[in-house]
Amino acid sequence: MANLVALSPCEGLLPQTIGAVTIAEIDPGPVTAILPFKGQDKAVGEALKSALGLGFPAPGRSQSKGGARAIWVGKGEALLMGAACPDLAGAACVDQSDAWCVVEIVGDRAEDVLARLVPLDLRASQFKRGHTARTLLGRMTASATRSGAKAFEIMVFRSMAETLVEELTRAAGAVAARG
Amino acid sequence: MRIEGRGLCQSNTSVPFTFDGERLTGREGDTLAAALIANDKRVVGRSFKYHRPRGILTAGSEEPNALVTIGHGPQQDPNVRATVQELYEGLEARSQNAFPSVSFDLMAVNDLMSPFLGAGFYYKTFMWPKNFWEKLYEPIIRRAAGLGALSGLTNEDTYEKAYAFCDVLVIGAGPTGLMAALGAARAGADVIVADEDSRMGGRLLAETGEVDGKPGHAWAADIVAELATMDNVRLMHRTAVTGAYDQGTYGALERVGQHHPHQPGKPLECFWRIVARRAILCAGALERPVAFPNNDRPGIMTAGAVRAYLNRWGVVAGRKVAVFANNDGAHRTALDLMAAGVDVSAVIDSRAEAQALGDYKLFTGAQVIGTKGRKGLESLSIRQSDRTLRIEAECLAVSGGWNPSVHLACHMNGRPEWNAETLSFLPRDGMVPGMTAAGAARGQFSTAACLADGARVAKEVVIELGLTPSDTAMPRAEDRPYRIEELWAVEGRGRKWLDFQNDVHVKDVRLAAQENFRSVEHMKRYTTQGMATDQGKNSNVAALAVLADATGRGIPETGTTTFRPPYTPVSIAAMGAGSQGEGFAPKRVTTSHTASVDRGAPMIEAGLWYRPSYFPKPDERTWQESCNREVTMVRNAVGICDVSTLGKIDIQGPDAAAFLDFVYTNTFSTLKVGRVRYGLMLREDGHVMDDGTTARMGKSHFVMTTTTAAAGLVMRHLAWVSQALRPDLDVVFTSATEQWAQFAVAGPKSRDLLDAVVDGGIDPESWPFMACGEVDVMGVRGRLFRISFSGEHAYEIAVPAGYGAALYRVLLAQAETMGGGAYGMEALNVMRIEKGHITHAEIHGRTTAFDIGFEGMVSKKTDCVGFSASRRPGLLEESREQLVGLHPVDPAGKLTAGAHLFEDRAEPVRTNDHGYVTSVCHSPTLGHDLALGFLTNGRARHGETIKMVDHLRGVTTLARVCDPVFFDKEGARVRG
Amino acid sequence: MRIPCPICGTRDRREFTYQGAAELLRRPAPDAGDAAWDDYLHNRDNPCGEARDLWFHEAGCGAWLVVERDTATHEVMGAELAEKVAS
Amino acid sequence: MGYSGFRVLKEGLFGQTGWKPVWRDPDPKPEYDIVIIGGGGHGLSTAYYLAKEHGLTNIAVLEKGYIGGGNVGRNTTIVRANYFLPGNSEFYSHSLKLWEGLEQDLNYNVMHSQRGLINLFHSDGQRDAFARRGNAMVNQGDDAILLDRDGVREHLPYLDFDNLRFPIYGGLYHPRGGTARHDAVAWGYARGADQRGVDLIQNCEVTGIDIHNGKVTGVQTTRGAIRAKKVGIVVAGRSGQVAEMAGMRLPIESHVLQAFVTEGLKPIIDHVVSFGMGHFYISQSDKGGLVFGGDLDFYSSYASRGNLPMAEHVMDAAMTLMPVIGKAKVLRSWGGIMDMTPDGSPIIDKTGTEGLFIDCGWCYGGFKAVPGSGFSFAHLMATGRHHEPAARFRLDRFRTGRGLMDEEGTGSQHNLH
Repeated sequence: MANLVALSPCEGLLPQTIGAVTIAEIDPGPVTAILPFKGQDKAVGEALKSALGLGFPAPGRSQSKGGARAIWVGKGEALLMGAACPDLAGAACVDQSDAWCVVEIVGDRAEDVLARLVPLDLRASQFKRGHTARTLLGRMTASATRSGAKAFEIMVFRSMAETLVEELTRAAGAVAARG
Repeated sequence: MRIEGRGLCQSNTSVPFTFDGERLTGREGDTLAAALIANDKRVVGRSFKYHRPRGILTAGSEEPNALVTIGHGPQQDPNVRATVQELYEGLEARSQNAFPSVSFDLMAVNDLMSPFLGAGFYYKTFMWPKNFWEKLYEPIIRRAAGLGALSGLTNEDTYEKAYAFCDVLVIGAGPTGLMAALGAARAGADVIVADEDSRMGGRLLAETGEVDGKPGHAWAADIVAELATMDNVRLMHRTAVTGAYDQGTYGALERVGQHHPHQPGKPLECFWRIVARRAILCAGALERPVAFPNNDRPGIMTAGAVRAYLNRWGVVAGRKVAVFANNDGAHRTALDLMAAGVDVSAVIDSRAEAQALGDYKLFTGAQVIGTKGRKGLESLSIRQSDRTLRIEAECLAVSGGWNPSVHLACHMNGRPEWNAETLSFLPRDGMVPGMTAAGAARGQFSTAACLADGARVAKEVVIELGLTPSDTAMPRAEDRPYRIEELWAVEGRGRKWLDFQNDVHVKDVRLAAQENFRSVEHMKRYTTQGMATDQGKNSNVAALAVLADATGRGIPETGTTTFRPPYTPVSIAAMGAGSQGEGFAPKRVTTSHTASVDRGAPMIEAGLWYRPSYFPKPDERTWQESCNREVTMVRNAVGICDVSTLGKIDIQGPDAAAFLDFVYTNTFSTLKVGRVRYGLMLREDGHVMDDGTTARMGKSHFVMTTTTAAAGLVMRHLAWVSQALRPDLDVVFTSATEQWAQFAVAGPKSRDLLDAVVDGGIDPESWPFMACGEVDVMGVRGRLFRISFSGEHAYEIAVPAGYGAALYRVLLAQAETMGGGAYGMEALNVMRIEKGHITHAEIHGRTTAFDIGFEGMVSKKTDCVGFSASRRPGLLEESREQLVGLHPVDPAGKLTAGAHLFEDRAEPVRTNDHGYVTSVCHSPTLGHDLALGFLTNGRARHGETIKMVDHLRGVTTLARVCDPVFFDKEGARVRG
Repeated sequence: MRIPCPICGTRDRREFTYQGAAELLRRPAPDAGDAAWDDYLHNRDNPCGEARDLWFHEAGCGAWLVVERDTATHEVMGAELAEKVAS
Repeated sequence: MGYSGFRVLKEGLFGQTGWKPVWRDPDPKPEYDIVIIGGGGHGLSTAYYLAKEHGLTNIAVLEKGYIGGGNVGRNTTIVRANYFLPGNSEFYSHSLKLWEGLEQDLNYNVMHSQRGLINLFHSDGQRDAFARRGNAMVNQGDDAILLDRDGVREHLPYLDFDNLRFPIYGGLYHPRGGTARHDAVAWGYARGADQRGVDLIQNCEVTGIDIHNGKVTGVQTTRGAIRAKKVGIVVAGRSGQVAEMAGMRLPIESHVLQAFVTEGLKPIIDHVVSFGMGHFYISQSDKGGLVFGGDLDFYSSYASRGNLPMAEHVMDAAMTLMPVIGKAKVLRSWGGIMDMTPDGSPIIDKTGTEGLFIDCGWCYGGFKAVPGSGFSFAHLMATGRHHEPAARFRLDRFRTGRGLMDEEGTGSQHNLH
């Protein structure tokens, strides 16, 4: 019997370029939620470090090493992306590879576009490369990470991929229409 | 009338526009008001109550009279201030609240009736006959009331909302604001300058005085240019800060696309939420009129507006102009007009000691006591000591002094303070935390004082922000003292308007006082003073002064009214931008969505999710036919249903089992690995919160399922329990809802179907009822749960969501080869009712475990969330309404959800009410309607015949009370 | 209103869900009696002025907070993790 | 002085000089039979009905600010009787009947306008819940009509039927629902009470409640001590503070509810429309302003001003339901302080102190209750017995769990509404 074929959350919706921004879907590779048990934060961080060269990220921060990234996503929880999760005895490790819709928004007006949707100061002086936040995007809970001087990575739950694309394109369209 | 050579914009570009259908031309840079004045249009609106002809009073957003409708069709925009609307080519403006036209308005008959229509007259009449209010009086009043009209068409324009952040928000870019912005910006602060005008400069654009040796407007332009080059400064033109909210949050409305012809896709407006560490209120001041007889004629304007129209736009509203004032500043109007060659017929100053500043005819100690000219001022009568004179004038520039724009400072309930020197209310410190007023907004009325105050406050603010202030040289400017004497209402007969739009006179305020509406709030509410679109900006202080006089109190004792957001009106479309149509809430779709839509399934909302209602076949005409077929299909073969919307929470940790024991009424620590158990969750108030199954995947690993509706609520609840009630437990959890695409495979052939799909097949011994575990599905690691909501032998199979669409198609294809197929929410609902399974129709927030017959799951506990409250006597009484099944005595009888239950012979009234029906279906399996409902003491009444009455749908049916499980009570099928 | 989340920093009120007085942290024993439970579940000081109440950073880090706040002025004095207060 | 069209004409001819004060401004006497704390809608109507129905006139209403300055003067003016749980159902039904004769009773035009109220529903489940509600209304003797989508379209053609995120399935139509002029209700009751001899005392804040041997004896005020045989607390928005003076701790949290009004517009919305999915309700005042509101701001507060996120949410709901009003401009927003009880239903009861009574917990539904609450509270204070339609509004229902009235089904615990 044939194997099942996977679809990405934004299949057929992206990429799009609107005015001075481009919105594209990113394949995050394997994604694992890591939630250390009581008193295990340090041990889990060390285990991650020795396996992948990156630690358990502090609140509001992300780390990357090679293709692997660790993004803080909440109290006591980080997502390991782009690498298989090593054996971590001190943490719950939950596969979330298919749970998130991940897009990158890049361009001169990327900050302006997100300023229409995110109630958070994302200006480069306040929200630097590697900074990440759990916040709202429109009416969705989201994760926002600065991935470059003019680039942000946005994640929402998979089922809302279409709404995410609608929100971003509408905001980008309004920004572009101002000229 | 246009004055050649005057005005800041000297471009000769003429701009064609229409007013009430008449083709006119204005000049680039004009507001609609300026262009109307240039075209000698005097009557531009009608007042609200008496439909008096009205002209233009002001040159700003506070305008009460010159409200017009712009555009037509879906773009029609009512109640636009002509004083704010910028002119553009093709602008289409219409007057409003007049029939048949603004110059001849039949409703002006109200003006003749005005002796009878005093303040509050309507409270005293229109009471007889009793039913005539809705039928006769109110419709007439409603038609007469209102200003402009909405188009009645759905909005087609784009609006947007946005956030901005800064260290310092400077509100208003007049001399004060520009100096404040410069000071803050040069010190390195992130600055936002928001100004409601299209051009920054404030009064500097309207006055002729010099700053630093150059015209004030030129100095302003230089500063704006410097600010524009700074990276840490953001200039927001056409942006009115509308509200001050907590912790330095401000609302602001930007006019983005209203000053040029319509550009599709470009927002008309943007509503900003600006978060500022500090704000400097440099909103300036508003000039106030004086109440004198017939002071509402077209051509009577505030003196500052006359200067603004002359100096900024090069227009004057009459060939002869008079000035009436109680302060020095207004005299400048005469000087500016004379310099422009306009005939100034007189300056009337109420102060006996007033001095002329130039060569004009000055009447000191004089007052205007009457005006003539119904559709435009022709002349005025003035009284000086005991003589009365008539003075020719087509325009009267009036100044009763200036009111600092303290509105934003009052948005947090702070009250401003009366200042006897400036005869105005000034903001107090700290009314809005983090906001400091400067310049005219705190009663500094000379240009030099404003400049200095802006610089001073900026310095204070940057020091507080930990920055080093830069030295900024103080520009030179006029520094005349502000000399004023009280003059609110001229003595004598005649109607003296205070609130122009709402037609509130001095006499109305006095009547309010006479009738003992002495509190300023009572006066306002009784007379409607201050409730018009200017929210009292032009009338509050004078009305307060009149009330103070009428009640024998001083102004400070009389009080102030409260200013509330917004400062200027904000369109609903701007503040609700992005929500029109489907934008109101996110859409959540499952991985089978496209396949369901392809099969013609109507998708219905389930919370934020969309789920298929039923899957129609070509020959089926009603949903009921499709539903019946789907039920029969599942009961006889196999059906597939996407259940991914149910919440899935992955719970792990050494104390995971203890945690579940605490959040559920029943026990999970005894559950074996590889098994699933139904659980009931209570709120702490002892009522049912949610239910669902939880699977034990490992010793310290559980997967909890919630209902679709309660998934978010349960997640919040678990966080609450683990962080606040039981921080001692070592447990972590995260939502896994979105990771998995999960499908119910239900029916006698479900095992056969899965046998073909699951790698290695389904071994019946390993997969008894309520088993769970990992499986490989066509090469993909997934999960299998042997659980059933339909009462059939059934499974739920889950794969990572990326594979969901593919698996759904595989399952359907396989099912179709076995006489099965897809089923939707309708069939799912029928089957769960047949089995007596509850949903949120039954656990609707008011039911207890006792009510639904699950009391045994609670009573054995020693503690869990909701345990103690559920023991309250009132929640355990037999007289409570208890879950029962109902079926019609006559199999053809119809049951309806929402109907109420009565004893057979009882009259269907409240006092006889015994319960109600929650869920109803037609059961194709049993061949008649079924219902679940709640009946007083219902469990003891199985077998009883009761009457179901649905008044709304006109249905009365006799039904028999029974156990809620209608089908396969023993559960043979589910275990089979 | 803006709430200083100890984990995320100061955030807009719209990221939070409110849950009432912090006395909910003092859950009585199951056998504490109906008066204690009635008080816990229903009766409130409901202060006009300084209050301690519970907020959930739902669209943020997922932490339950105890926020010190003034109900008359909306001044926010501080916030701490409910977990710390409770344990 | 009686009000009539004739009188209005006569005064018009004579320059309005004959109008007398609508109420007196008496100084407080040292002693009254009954002191009502709170000169809002409920307090004034209580005093009115004590005088009218029970012949008790040695009464003072003590108001710390001005008459009608609380929630009766800052609401969205909706009057309805569309509750369904026993207790609420009969109470609001009785209150609506009082509304229906109020102008004639008070000789004051409160502009009660029964223009009809339509609650929209957006799913089969909501339809069933509204059917249950509507049937309960008819059981009670009130009016309710279940409209399908086309029925709603007939009444409210301007709604967005095509693109709405939560499509309209139908509505529950309550023809006798409507609005009234809020201030006039306070003034009408105040005038009626004053004419019957009740002393309305403004700018008189109660600072203490005197209790001796478990019995109330009077109150302390900013205008001196006043003795009283009975005291009624009717101070929505301050109930907790005043009850504390009597040593009580109430099942109440105070929350802000915002409301909004737009600039005047020609008639477009003829009914009261309620959009449950978005917590939004709207009507158009006789002056032409769209008057609308939404949900609580959702945190305890006494600041009587609203926050921006909820204001935006209300506008969001307006734009999804009726984008036809997008270009209406909001002129003013304001906030009232709501006494929120755990189950969302009110309290009219005796207290543990003899002679001390309390009427509170009206949540966000107090305006329409003004006549009924005053009537029932007056009955309780005058006779010592609960008035039948309000007999279930007991304080002890939370402790016993008997007769909880959680209309919204969100829980009988705070902050779930």
